[in-house]
Amino acid sequence: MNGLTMKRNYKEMFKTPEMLTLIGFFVLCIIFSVVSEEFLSLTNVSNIIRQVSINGILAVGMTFVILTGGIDLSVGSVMALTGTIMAGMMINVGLPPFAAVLVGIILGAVIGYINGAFTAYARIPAIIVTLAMMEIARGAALLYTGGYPLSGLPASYSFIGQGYLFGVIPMPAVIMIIVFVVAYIILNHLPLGRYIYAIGGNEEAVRLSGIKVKRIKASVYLISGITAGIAGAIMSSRLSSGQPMAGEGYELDAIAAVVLGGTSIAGGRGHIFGTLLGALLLGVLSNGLNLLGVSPYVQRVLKGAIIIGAIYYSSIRQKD
Amino acid sequence: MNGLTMKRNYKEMFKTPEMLTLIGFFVLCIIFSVVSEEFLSLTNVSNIIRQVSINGILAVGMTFVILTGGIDLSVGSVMALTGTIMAGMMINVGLPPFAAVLVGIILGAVIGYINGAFTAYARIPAIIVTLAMMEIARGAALLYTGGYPLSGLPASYSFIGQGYLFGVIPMPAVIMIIVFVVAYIILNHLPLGRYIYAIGGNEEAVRLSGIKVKRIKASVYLISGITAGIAGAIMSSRLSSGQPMAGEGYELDAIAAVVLGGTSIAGGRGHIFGTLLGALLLGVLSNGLNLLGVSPYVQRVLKGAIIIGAIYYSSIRQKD
Amino acid sequence: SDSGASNNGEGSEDGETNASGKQLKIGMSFQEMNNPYFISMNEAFQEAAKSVGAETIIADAQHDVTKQINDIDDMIQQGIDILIINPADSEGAQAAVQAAHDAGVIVVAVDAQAEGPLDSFVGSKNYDAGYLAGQQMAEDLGGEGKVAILDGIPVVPILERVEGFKDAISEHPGIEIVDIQNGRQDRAEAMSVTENMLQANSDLDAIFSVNDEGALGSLGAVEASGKDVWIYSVDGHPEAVEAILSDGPFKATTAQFPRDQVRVGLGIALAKYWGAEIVPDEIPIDVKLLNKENAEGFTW
Amino acid sequence: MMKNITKSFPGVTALKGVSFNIRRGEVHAIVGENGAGKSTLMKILSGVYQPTSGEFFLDGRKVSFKDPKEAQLSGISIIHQEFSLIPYLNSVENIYLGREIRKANGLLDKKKMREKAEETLKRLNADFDLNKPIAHLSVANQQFIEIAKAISIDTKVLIFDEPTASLTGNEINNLFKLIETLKADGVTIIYISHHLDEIIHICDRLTVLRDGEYVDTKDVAKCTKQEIVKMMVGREIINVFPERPSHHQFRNEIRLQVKKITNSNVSDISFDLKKGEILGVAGLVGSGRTEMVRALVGADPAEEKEVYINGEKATIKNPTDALSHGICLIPESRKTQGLILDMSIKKNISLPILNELSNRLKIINRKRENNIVNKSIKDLLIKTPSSMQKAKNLSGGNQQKVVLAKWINTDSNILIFDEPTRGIDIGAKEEIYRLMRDLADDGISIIMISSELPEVLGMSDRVLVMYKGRVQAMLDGKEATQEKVMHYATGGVNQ
Ligand SMILES: Nc1ncnc2c1ncn2[C@@H]1O[C@H](COP(=O)(O)OP(=O)(O)OP(=O)(O)O)[C@@H](O)[C@H]1O
Ligand SMILES: Nc1ncnc2c1ncn2[C@@H]1O[C@H](COP(=O)(O)OP(=O)(O)OP(=O)(O)O)[C@@H](O)[C@H]1O
Ligand SMILES: [Mg+2]
Ligand SMILES: [Mg+2]
Repeated sequence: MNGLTMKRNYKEMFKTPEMLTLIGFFVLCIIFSVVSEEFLSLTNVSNIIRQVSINGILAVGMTFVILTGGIDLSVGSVMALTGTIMAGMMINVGLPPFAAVLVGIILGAVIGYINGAFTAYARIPAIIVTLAMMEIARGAALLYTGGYPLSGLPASYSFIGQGYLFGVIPMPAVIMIIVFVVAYIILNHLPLGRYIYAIGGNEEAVRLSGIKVKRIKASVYLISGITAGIAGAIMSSRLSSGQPMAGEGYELDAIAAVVLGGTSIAGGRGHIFGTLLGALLLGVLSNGLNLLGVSPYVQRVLKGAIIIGAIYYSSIRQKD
Repeated sequence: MNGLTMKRNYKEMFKTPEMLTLIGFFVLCIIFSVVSEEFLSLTNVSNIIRQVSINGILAVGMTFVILTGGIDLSVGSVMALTGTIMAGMMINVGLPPFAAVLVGIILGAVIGYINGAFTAYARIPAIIVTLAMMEIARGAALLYTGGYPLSGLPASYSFIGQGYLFGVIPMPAVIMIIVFVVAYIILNHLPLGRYIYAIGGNEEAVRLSGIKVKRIKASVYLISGITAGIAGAIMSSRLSSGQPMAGEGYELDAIAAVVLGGTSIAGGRGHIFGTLLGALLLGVLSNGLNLLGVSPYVQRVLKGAIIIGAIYYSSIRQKD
Repeated sequence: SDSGASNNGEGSEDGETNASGKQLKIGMSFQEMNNPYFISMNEAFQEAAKSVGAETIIADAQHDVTKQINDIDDMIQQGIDILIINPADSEGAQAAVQAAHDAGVIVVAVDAQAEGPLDSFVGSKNYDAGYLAGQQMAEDLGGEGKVAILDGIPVVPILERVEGFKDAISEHPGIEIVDIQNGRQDRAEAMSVTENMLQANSDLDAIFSVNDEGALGSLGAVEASGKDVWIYSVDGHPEAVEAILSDGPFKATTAQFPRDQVRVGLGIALAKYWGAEIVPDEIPIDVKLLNKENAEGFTW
Repeated sequence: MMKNITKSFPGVTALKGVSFNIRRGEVHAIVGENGAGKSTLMKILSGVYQPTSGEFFLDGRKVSFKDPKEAQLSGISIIHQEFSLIPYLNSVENIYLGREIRKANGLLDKKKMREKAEETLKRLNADFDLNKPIAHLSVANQQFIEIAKAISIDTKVLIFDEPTASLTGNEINNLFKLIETLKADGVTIIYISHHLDEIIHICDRLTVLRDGEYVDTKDVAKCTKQEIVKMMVGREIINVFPERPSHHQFRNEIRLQVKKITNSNVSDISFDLKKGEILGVAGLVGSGRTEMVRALVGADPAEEKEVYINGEKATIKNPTDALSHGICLIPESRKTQGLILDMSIKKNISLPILNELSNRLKIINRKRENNIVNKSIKDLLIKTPSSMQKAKNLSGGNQQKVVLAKWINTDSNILIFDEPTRGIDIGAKEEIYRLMRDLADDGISIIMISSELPEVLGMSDRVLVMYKGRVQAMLDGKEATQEKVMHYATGGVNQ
């Protein structure tokens, strides 16, 4: 009996959505490395990770939010706003990079908290609050910069987005990995993480357990604001400027990474490393299609079809 | 007792989300008509309704989808694709307008059904399926047109988007109202409508009631595809061309209209006329801000702030 | 239909080859590919590349400069020799230009300037484009009237056009700019925004749009309103030319020459590739005002 | 001690000035019909709701709780009637939700929590896989988690709101043993149940509520079951179970024949069902009764299944097919399977029959709908201010009645009831039993799954006993006894 249960668990593990994304990911990698010889080269792999990092970081915050059953559509705009503010702090105010980044991340946290407060305390649907915030943050970024990108960043600042650790690992990738590890600890080894999962599972029950549900719901948006701020730093450093129009549509990519990674859009279930996989899968997809020289229009069709096909294939496997 | 219940019900009706959007809507209208004398002029009112119509029609389909607890992110792209196909049918194939529109709407329905099939039968999260479809349809529209807008539509075609009924009511508004009335009848007087609400409330209970849940879930996406097709016809007629890039970001506007209209994003609760109100509110907002000559950047901030403020104000009223 | 999209080189045997004996590879990264302007640019690019037997790779940044950087990283990975970049943003593209340069790729920007170690830049005189349209408008209006600006996505070329236009208008104290709204260079958006502008300013005389897509949207709104409001713009879009010739509200547009920009750009890049040490840092391409008198027969 | 507690909800006053005392260390029962206000009162005591007016005292001190946590800190815990567990978390995570044990470095001490949870569950004699998300556990095991959650805190007052509604035999005995131990430890226990036998068995005193009003408090030892029932319902109920017809008018007409239903939970189930008979299905929790009927109606897949209706082979792949063959399943969990909580009672009841209520144009005939719904509300004595009330605002028992109404209106001739009286008061039970018997007398065939043996014995024409997913025995209703059924249900073979 016990042996049977064990076997089932093992088999079931193989059928978790993350696992399926993992399979999809490897299948894609194998295909691409067969048809394109550059694909598995060291520089290309480091390219992919670097390309994935911004979406990956945004997707971490999004995972927290989605686990509670919420959504954050403002991440792209908040990233742009924090990025331009960081640039402005360095260029116009003369703050050193470190301080400027801090200001930007704090701003991201504050905006996130505002999202959270309206969602959790005022009980306005997250989708409305963050859609409104998406417009507000975008407008603020445009107002702050007058529409022009802010350029003239100190040379040292480029390290965050363009530098390498030990000369090989791109800094954005390093930052992304740190963010994932911190998220992993929060979600799996701290009570906060438990509560986040629990709220997505049955909010009323969590409330009955005497946990301050509203505070936790607010906090996930705050976390998402922080990750948007971190992404803003990488973005502004990579682009050597504060771009008020950066990040349009990134919210959908981040959501795609989270859901591809197996997190239930209704909340309560999911895994942060699934999100990493989801982001990598999306990154490999566009990188591979680019390397194969597929036409941009066809790429869009293929990208959509491959995502849907991969998930469909996984879901069939899941059934049998 | 009975009198008391009546009174209470009456009071409660006043606190439904639709009602609150209605209040918000009137408050906005009053403010704008005080500060801008053009606001209430006949031509401006007809402008507003015309401007609202595309979003309103997309939001009708979105209401069906959201009521079942789903989401359709592909509406903007599908609108663009059907619009370009209609244009292509008239320009390259030489179909008469009526037939071309029919082809486009059928295409919309087919795409919607594909969304629905993957969501309902293959149980892939709607957000993933329709996000993928958003890319596929956009890519297809670009491929079909080669990136160029397709122009040279027959003059008679302009009636749908630019004409007037009885010389005063803009045709898009007429079409929108027809769509809303049909939707109202389906949702409130047909079993299908009940099932749609019920599925959003508790899918398992509906399934055990002997109702073909999957078929109904697929059908709401089909409906959303049809409304996207109708919107595509209006769009291509208004612009006298098939625009492959039309409708970017329209999915979010449609969702905003639905949720502002009081439909629960989790499904099961809402009202189609709430959606109409939501769309009108958004339309009045941008029209009014434009009339006041507010700077475009400030407009974005204000738009976000007003949406959030209106809903917040309503939700406070709802509590007391 | 002609997709105008990439094809992986025609592989002509006696084509241009690089040092290692491989075929010459040229990458071109577009800021967008949903506008006839860039599509004709791509056509000219493909033709020119084919005539030297080069393999081409193209990418569409969809207005997202981060995507553009990623696309270019991937091109470098594929071993391009020449990069023609049409930057989605001048500052933002810097990392890509730098990376390409570091990889020994010759980089030429077209249509919009890019920061970083460029080999050359070929672009329209955007300031002039706005200025010329403004001059024409002022002239048509007889130096008197109320006008509005239909702005677009805030990138340098667009901002320069607006600046040029404003400067031209400021030379005519009788003309007042009464409204600035953003049509996002999108036909549908521009149409709605124009409808509202016409409503807000019942005595409006003319509108300047930063590009023809926006202007064509405005045209629909103006025609529907039955008002006599004139439209001026920048680009030389085929539909705009048609509208100008039809003697409607669309009065003039300052034409750009996308095919020539890319031809000149590619030419400079090839010169560099063949060993030229001195090439011009910047080649401004003239723009040409098109009105009813001279628009006949114009095409990109 | 409670004084003048009143609680109003929109449209309903659930409690009207209730006052009584509970003594330290006693087991105090609260009884009353469905909707009498029992759960509401308990929710007030445990800080879930605030009273509209009135106050209460703990150990002589006036207390008021803003939220459940405050109540817990004062030593009052509750096991809710409707489970409050997190479906995707596992047992340990659920038990320690909100009271996680941490290591010195602030991280969760998963090992320690697991050990302590195992210890607690051992006290309950419960044994199952602690790593599974609780959504994958049976209802009974979920109940254990609820109890474990409450007793793992240091409590002075422990409230059980219908804890046995989803337990059977052994588990109930375990629970009673546990209550004895807790009582010995000086814990005060408030116990709500519709099973008067249980109350007589373990409670010291009982308080009766009726329609939100306090009726009386009595020593259990000093009153009979009849007296309690009378206090609750306001009238005498002599015999809950309707008379079984001694000679069966349809005796030999076989309506349904089931052969070899097999899937992952049940194997090789075959039986037949006659016209106008009530077939009781007994078995321990987890014996696969629910799984069998779900597979039968196509709610779950079956690897093998042959169904004959009136001798003709029927293909049933999903509940829709089942309904079209006149078979319907009234599911065991009203909240997750039976009701659309956000919809009105009316729309819930009419859901399966909307097509019949529509005209040729598919438009729903509102008048017919109202008539049918109002009739059901009257027939089943559903306590509600109007048919427009949302299902979620009804008391548990009344929700169950709405579920029954929904299915009875479908005019099916094979009705499968899965735990039809779970959480229903004795007065309403009587109605439901009579209703079932009337249906049977009209020629409708009924399968009734129940974990209450008296119910199975009192109602069934025949009894099917299940054990580990198989049919263990088929007994004649009149010959079946408690002993016999339990013998088979625990795996015994022919005596
Ligand atoms: N949230 C609520 N909103 C409106 N009415 C409610 C709400 N909760 C309970 N009620 C009403 O209050 C009354 C008492 O309900 P309660 O749940 O306390 O009954 P109960 O005695 O526990 O019944 P049961 O034995 O069926 O569980 C019922 O009429 C019920 O419909
Ligand atoms: N959601 C589930 N996932 C996995 N296994 C389940 C699930 N639900 C039930 N089971 C298993 O199926 C078997 C029978 O289930 P169940 O306990 O529902 O039977 P039952 O006889 O109907 O009892 P009852 O209805 O009284 O709980 C058990 O072994 C149980 O563990
Ligand atoms: Mg109760
Ligand atoms: Mg069961």
